[in-house]
Amino acid sequence: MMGFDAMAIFFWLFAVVACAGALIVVVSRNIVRAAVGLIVSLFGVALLFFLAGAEFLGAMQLMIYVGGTVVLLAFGVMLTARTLFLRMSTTADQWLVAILLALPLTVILIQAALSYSPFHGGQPSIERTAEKSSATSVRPITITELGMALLGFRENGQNSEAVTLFRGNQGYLLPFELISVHLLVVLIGAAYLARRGVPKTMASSDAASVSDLGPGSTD
Amino acid sequence: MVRLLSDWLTLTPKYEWVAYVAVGLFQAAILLALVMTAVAVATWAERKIAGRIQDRLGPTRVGGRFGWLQPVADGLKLLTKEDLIPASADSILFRLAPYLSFAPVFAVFLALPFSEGWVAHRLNTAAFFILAVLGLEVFGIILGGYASGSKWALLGAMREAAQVVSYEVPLAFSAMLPVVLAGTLDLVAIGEAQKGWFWNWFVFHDPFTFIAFWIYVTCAVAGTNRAPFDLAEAESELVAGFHTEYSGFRWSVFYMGEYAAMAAVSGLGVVLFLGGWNGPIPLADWLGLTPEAGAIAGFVGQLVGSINFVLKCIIGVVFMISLRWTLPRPRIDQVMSMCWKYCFPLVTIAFLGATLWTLFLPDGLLNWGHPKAATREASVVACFAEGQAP
Amino acid sequence: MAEEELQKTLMNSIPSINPEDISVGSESEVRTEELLINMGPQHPSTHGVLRVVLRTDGELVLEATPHIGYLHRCAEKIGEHVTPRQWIPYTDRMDYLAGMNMNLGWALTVEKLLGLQVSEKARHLRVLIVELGRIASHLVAAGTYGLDLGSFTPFVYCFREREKILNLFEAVCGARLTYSYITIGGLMADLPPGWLDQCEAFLDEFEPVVDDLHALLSVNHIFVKRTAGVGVLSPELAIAYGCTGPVLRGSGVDWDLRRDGDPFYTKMYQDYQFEVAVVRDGRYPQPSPAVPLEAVRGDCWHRFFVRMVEVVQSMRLVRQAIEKYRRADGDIGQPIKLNQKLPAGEVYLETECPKGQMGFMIVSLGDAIPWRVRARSSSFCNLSVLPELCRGCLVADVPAIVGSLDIVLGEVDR
Amino acid sequence: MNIEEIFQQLSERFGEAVRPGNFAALDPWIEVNADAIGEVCRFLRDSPSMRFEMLNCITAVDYLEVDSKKAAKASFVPHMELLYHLSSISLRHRLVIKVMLPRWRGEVPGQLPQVPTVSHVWRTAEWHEREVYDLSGIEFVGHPDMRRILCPEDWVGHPLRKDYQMPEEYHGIRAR
Amino acid sequence: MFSPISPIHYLFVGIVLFVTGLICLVTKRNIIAILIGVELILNAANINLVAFSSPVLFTGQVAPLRLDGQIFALFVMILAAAEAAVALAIALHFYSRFGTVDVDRGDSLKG
Repeated sequence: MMGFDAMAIFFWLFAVVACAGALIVVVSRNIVRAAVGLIVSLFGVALLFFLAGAEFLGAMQLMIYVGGTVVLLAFGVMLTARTLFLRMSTTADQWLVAILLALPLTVILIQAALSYSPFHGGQPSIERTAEKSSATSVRPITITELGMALLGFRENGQNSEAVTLFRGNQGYLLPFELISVHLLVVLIGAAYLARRGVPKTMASSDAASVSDLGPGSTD
Repeated sequence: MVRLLSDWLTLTPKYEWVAYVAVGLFQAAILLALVMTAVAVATWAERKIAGRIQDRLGPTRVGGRFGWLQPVADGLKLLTKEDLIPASADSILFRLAPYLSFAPVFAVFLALPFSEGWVAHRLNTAAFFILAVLGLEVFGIILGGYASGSKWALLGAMREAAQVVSYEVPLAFSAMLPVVLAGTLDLVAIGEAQKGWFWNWFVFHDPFTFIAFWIYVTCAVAGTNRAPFDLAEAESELVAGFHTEYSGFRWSVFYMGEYAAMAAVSGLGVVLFLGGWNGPIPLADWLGLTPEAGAIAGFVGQLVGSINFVLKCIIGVVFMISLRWTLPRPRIDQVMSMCWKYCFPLVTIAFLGATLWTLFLPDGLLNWGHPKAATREASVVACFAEGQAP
Repeated sequence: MAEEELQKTLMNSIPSINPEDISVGSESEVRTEELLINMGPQHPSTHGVLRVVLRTDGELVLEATPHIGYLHRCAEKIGEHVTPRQWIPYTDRMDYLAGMNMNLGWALTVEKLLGLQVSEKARHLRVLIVELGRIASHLVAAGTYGLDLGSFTPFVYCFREREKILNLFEAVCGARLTYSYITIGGLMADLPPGWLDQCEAFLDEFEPVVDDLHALLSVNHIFVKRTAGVGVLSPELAIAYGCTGPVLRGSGVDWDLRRDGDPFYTKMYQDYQFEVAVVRDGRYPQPSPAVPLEAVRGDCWHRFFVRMVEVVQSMRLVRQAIEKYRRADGDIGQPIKLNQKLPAGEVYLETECPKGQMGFMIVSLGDAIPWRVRARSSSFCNLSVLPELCRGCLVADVPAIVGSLDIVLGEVDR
Repeated sequence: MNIEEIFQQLSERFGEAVRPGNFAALDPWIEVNADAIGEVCRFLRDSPSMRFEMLNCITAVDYLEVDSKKAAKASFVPHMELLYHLSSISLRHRLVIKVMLPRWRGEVPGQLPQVPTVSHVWRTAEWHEREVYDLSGIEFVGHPDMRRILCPEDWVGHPLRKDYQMPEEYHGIRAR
Repeated sequence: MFSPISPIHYLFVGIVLFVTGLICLVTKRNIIAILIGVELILNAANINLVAFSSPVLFTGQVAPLRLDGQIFALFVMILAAAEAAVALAIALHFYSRFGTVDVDRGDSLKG
């Protein structure tokens, strides 16, 4: 068996975690187990991000996805579970459709991936890990950089030797603002949608919002 | 460290991953031992302090008249207990849940600096990472409550989800204040920024940080669902909340998770607000216990620093414990309204205030004339041009 | 699954909740599923084997149905087979937290039938003992109430003080829970020497503890938030449901049998000074902290606070009783013969017990064994108001309300 | 106001339905016809001169001498009495009302005697009447939910009746 | 092919996630499950973005999407969170209307 360098061993570890989670999602018939699978998968992806030197993104992934989104999902499951442990049945024809869709797609994707030339060969990555700290060429992307970019400053990414600041259209000020507005709208919209149709007899409104946390039924 | 090990083992570059793994495991082992000790001491302290608050003696039998070995006895009891899985439970998730809730808390200590150089892995987004990982704990609890197949557990899980998810917001906000002041997410750098006298600690930086600190304390208690915010396991309402059906070892894992989380949040709070490993007076500098002064002196300095850190953490934990044995438990709607109506607006204001303060008066309230960079942008742009985090 | 089946069977025995409208009927307009929760008979905060079936919508309680009888011994039937003095131990086991008061109620009832008059000394001793018993009972109420609201420490403080009272009782009658001390025609024994000094010592060290309890509970912000405005019981409703004792006074009704009761009972308290613990124009008998603004008349806070005030008043009574007992001469009287013939007649007498008005009735046809005895339980009536109070509250409020009613299942089920 | 005046007013209002009981007894009482008890109680609660807001207790006494040779010289004919103890908080006075009932409706053993409920007058009567039904076996007509309260739903017999026989076993548990 | 790790390895992880997500979309009938599938697909995209922006995977030369990749990934996450919130709200609404979370049941277009 051929040797791994440190990065490889960890990559394969995390990759397996991510894919295993994804598989759990597909095969599990219990919705909550699917959610757990999603957690595992997303966690693996976060680890991959860390490995790829995108620490901020990794943490973001953990916080937004695993901490936020999936908890939201679990919430939804509990709110909408008629029986305590909801089971999802999948018919054969659905599987057929899935296969028909998935197989060609997989082939195409793999084809596309392999056709990306620069990776057939490449120097042994050990000096990469050695020089990672020192070399300016693989300077890690810092939060400062990201933050400045979001504020409309951004470095010229083409030649990493001469760092110069560009102001304006190359930055992400506008998308950033758009996103934040979008988030606000979503917040209001979601609150509007999810609010209870008939107001409860509860005195205080926040109590009513708490009373929305009704768990599964008794049948 | 990896270098040393691989040289010593004379590993070929190809197989250097062995060194990586070995070192990783080594560090993990140290951390785990540390966390477990912390948990054991915390449980002992909980019983002892509770006893003192209530005119009792607390444990006195096991291991001398102070009951030092009580945690061991507890652990043995829990291990030898039969642990049951209800017939109506989803057994796989039921087994999985406790570990899911403990593991993240353990991962927190990965990025927590015990002293200037003593941190398992120095992330440049450490603060953010810790907050993120702390948020994961809730999922294990939700899962446990849901998988138990008991209605009390389900209600407990619901409360937990609602409470923790909403308290994460003000918690993260208040934790962002020191980040803004120090201009970095790297906890080590944040700690260094609070060097010197105790008025350099961020809690004393300006009134806003002071407010934010107390909000952090509140939200930390709520986030680790400790009393008075232990609604998820409110024993007088929901029989035992999300761990109603748990017993024996699995239950104890939940328990460990709770105590480890206490230690973790107080550790984070110490680094963010209370100057981390820096003592109230710059003793180490006077005695010249710096790495420049040689390896031994450096080590001693580190040691002193970590002792500082641990002491502060203990203060935090003791505070949480004494809180638990003093206060009644608020109602769930009151807890939620407290989060959204008080903590969140307050911390937002504090955030804005502190930001403005650092813009116009970056040196904090109590140390004028302390030389610092001219303005924030300049420094940011400067270090940005150098290309690494300020 | 099994638990659901169990629920089904449990529910089917209750016409007031029929299983149909729970799962199906809610579907139309309510989003969250309604949930039937079985609170008790084994539950940390039902104060015994009480079972409350909650129909909840999430955290919101739509309906609470108490189910009692788990502790039913049919003491009344037993009373038809034993002589009055032999029945005294059974009264102990009704409100087992205030056995002395139970003894007194039964003893007075039979004495009224016999037309018996106890000596002055016995009378003062009875007041002394009974008021101590009231303090002990209210201490349990306050402590467990703190426990219901999630604060453990007051509970330990209360029981520490209660222990001292139990020690005093033990010194008097040898028992710590079921005393059978106050008996028909007097008391079983006179006080041991030095007892009064111990009692005074206890009172002196107990007074500051009351302030501690006020600080930990009555005026604690969270405590007020939890109790004020929760489970409000209007005076009309309280009277209609036959609620008595602290529950009635908590609703602001100025009614205390020690002052307004049957003359045969009230003359036990004549020439004693005490105030009825009820809120008059916004304030309670002093010394006591001010009523918080959030508190509504008749809510859990008031029900709790009335007990705290009564503790202070009882201490006043005990101090007076000690003085009067010291001054009184003569003996404490002789208990009637075990198989004393009773005159024919019926007597129903209510006394002010810690939980409320405990009524005993005896029907005699002229021989030693009564034809019928009856115990009117105060907790029984106080508990019957629970469904009214719990409608539309949160799950967390149910323990708060049950605790504020301060029921003892031994008395409810008899 | 004392018992005579109360009786005066009641007899003016209800005539024959109300009969003087024993005014000299320790607890003087007034006898009321079973079918009139509802209206009488409502009047007692509402009339400004009575104002009996509170129903303290409902008691059923079973008068039956099971021992045959004692029964010969018993001082009563077998019957049941229902006692209502009322008290007025506003006017600070008390009253005892008695209702005489046959032990069985139409003297048919097993047919529980029936009385109109007063649970619409005093809510507390709801539980008291359930208890009386449970233990003494008197049915209250118009009661919102007439179930056993202390004994289990499927218990046999009414314990406080003099001729009650404790069952040998209950769900396989030896009972005596 | 196991080592050294190049972006192409990341791409393959992305492929797996994408395909599984797609299958999840097609086979599951439960709104929440479908939501989960969508999350998987979004993550697959993120993996690619990060891979192409990673300075570690590209030694010597500069990563093609040096900064842009991470920023886009960031935006994707935020949008995903928002999408999850709205979708969940819709699911709850759907549930309150139809009493089920099976998307096939709710086939009436008018609200």
